[in-house]
Amino acid sequence: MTVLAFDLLLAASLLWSAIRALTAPDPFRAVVMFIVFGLLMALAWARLGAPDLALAEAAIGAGLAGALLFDSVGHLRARSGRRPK
Amino acid sequence: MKLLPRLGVTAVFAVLAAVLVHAVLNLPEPAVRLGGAVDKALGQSGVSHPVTAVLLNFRGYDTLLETAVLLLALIGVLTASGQVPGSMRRLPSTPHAFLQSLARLVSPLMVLAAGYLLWAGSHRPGGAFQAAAVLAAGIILLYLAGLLPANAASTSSLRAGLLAGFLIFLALAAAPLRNGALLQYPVEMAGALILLIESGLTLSLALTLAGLFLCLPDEFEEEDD
Amino acid sequence: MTPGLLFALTGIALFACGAAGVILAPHLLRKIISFNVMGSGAFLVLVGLAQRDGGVDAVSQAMVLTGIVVSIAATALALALARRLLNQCGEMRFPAETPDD
Amino acid sequence: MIDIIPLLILTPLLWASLAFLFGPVWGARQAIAGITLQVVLAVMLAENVSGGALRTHAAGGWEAPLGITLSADGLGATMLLLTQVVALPLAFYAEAYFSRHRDGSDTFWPLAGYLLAGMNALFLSADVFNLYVTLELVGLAAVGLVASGGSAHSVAAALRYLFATLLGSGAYLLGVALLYAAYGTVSLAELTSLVSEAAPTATLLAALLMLTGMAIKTALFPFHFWLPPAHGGAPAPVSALLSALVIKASFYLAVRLWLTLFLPLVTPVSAQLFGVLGAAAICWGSVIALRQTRLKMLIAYSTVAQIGYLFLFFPLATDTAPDAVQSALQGVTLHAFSHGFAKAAMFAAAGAVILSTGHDRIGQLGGISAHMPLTVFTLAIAGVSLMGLPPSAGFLAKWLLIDSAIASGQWWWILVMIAGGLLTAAYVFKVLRHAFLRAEQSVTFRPLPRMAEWPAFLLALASLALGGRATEVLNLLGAP
Repeated sequence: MTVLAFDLLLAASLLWSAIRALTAPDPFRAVVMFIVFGLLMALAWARLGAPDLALAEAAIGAGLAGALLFDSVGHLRARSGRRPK
Repeated sequence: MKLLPRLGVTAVFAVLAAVLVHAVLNLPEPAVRLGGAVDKALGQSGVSHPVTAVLLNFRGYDTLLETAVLLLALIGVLTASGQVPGSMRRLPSTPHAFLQSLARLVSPLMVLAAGYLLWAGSHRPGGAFQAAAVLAAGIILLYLAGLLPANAASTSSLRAGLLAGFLIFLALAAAPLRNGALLQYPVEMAGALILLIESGLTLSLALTLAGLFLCLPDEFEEEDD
Repeated sequence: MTPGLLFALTGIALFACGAAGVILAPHLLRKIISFNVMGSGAFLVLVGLAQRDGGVDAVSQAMVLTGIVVSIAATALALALARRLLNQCGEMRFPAETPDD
Repeated sequence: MIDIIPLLILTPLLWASLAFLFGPVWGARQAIAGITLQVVLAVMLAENVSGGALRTHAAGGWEAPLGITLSADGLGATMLLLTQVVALPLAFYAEAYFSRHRDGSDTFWPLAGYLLAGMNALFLSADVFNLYVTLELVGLAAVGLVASGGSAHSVAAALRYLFATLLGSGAYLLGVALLYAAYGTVSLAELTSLVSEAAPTATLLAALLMLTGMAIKTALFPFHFWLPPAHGGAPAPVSALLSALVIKASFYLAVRLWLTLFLPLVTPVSAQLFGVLGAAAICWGSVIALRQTRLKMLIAYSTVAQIGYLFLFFPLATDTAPDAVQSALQGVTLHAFSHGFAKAAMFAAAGAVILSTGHDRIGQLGGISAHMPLTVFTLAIAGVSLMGLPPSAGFLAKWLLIDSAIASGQWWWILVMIAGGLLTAAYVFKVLRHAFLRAEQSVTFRPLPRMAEWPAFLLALASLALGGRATEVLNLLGAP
């Protein structure tokens, strides 16, 4: 029972973080929510008995993709700070 | 975008999701069960972890093409950066002292972790891709801390490093063709060959993944509008 | 309800949200995030449904591992192009369609 | 004896990697040597499968469903042959083009190599998940090639293309997930034997998702928005590769899925829908092509229109008499061939014009007939094939399609094809009319190396000459 409740909570958090990542007005917040989403995905893979995917998702899906997106937000900010549009 | 097309797209995907949920709740029992086939063939795969067996033996051909996709993405990133293949982004002017000590402390641990993941892949969760991701994170950290000078590796040896894993994989895929099928490892050598492929892939994929980050178009580099 | 089925249903919702985002979001960074959400949704459906009776399915897991690597490749390429466009046009959005001169 | 099937995939993978390692000068040589070998291999494979034989190769020695099966039949071998035969002259052309035009030359060869590897792998794969990986290989390579143009215009075009192609392969992947859930296998042969008319909703949805995904990737109207800027804005050798070959890879997959695993499910209504979209593409694409002021954009919109003819296959071959199906498959294959040759020739010719004059404004083409007669000749011959005039392969293709329409009693598609032919004639003559005008004083013509013009001419000639040798292609194709 508690396991099912945890799964339901995890599924709801996945949806919530995804929707936040898609709708947050600030790109920085969106990327943060996306990384949260990636970590929750890793948790979901662990719950599905897929530790390989949990590792890959945490390292690649959340880690590397997150780093790429963060770097790009920084790039975007530096750019718009220099030449306001 | 105007309101009406937005509503239209949203409605289409809402309907699609609803129909998908209906379909998923009414799925029949699958006619084929691959789980049994995997278990039966696992003994001849050279590894004891089923996911690794599928990834590098039963469906190793997928993995070969996937490695090409990753290389391709790096070449695409280099194209987009307008850089000569192999060159990397400029270093931050003054690397942070904290970042440097962190990198010194963490990077050996990352190498250890990558080695463990690579070794573990044959019998438990882990493997080349996870190990490469950890190693890539280490490379990026060292680079950003200024501990990995830009001219440490010449362009051509860097490119050779990027390709080595793929070329080893390609050679081992082609070698059995003389008297067998693509990627058909001899059973008694399968374990060793998979470890060889995975070791090559770990190094090359680590460089590739780090390259995807380090070769992104740089700030303030061009003004051609 | 098994975790497989539950996460497959979650995956359907994620796929739909992500695909709609790829089409509708104006900002390129957001389109890229949407694409990743869409991909994760498809991956959850693939593994979730294969494990809907509670077992563990190594084949679908290996396929998704391939899929995760392909999607980081696509993400990096998309970001590189978006940043190039930012450098050239000063914005991370598609420039308005210019009629051919 | 070494099996040919894997060699057709390993060869381009190898030379693409070496081209990345050794740079563009060596890359070009390796590519030309590699593609020459691929042409030989494709011809050998065609001989092997002619007469309706099916050749398979179990990768890793693991039979399906555990392993991935590669297979070649008439249709696959035909597409492989088209790909290699068009790629070889384009490789010579690209070497000449990039010796004059540096933008995108550094990464052209590796990207083109992975692109060809991906397409060959796609034509040979008999595993729906493996097909997803090949689709991504083709898609990302094509996007990289478009981006190599370097201008803001081509980067934006590459991004639009990227999102379209990712949406298409995402839909396809979800379809694969549903098929795997419903049947427990991703082998095309096994799925084909398992899917019946009483299939669950999941299979219908998989069909919808996978075919829609392929329609997006093939730029079928109304999903064509990404194609003109991508094909029109890329360097000319890239435009030629993409327009002549790449769109046919995803179209081939749509046909393959339609004829095998989804065959029990397809209905005349869904087939007519594809036909209507194809007809709309023919009319819309041609009309917009007529209004273009740039040569390469005109040729790109012409591709949008010509894709429409491909999709007429579905209404002509669904629930119709066997000979109508046979004619439709032959007609559409021959159309893929003639369009492949003609479109590669046209884009290469347009590139030659750009190399020589520095622009491709149709209004200022005057004088090219005097300075570049071979290129104008190329445009004219390729135009004849696109219009479908005898004795070109384009004529025979349309003849077969009309034959199929008559045999299946669907006369309305004949009207569409005739209208399309007239519109094609209009935009081809628009180009030729300007080409024969006197040169404006401001335009200067730089002399070109021979290899910048001759490959295009040979491709155009091939599209014409194929009309006489079509029976051999059709024999290879065999019965569906």
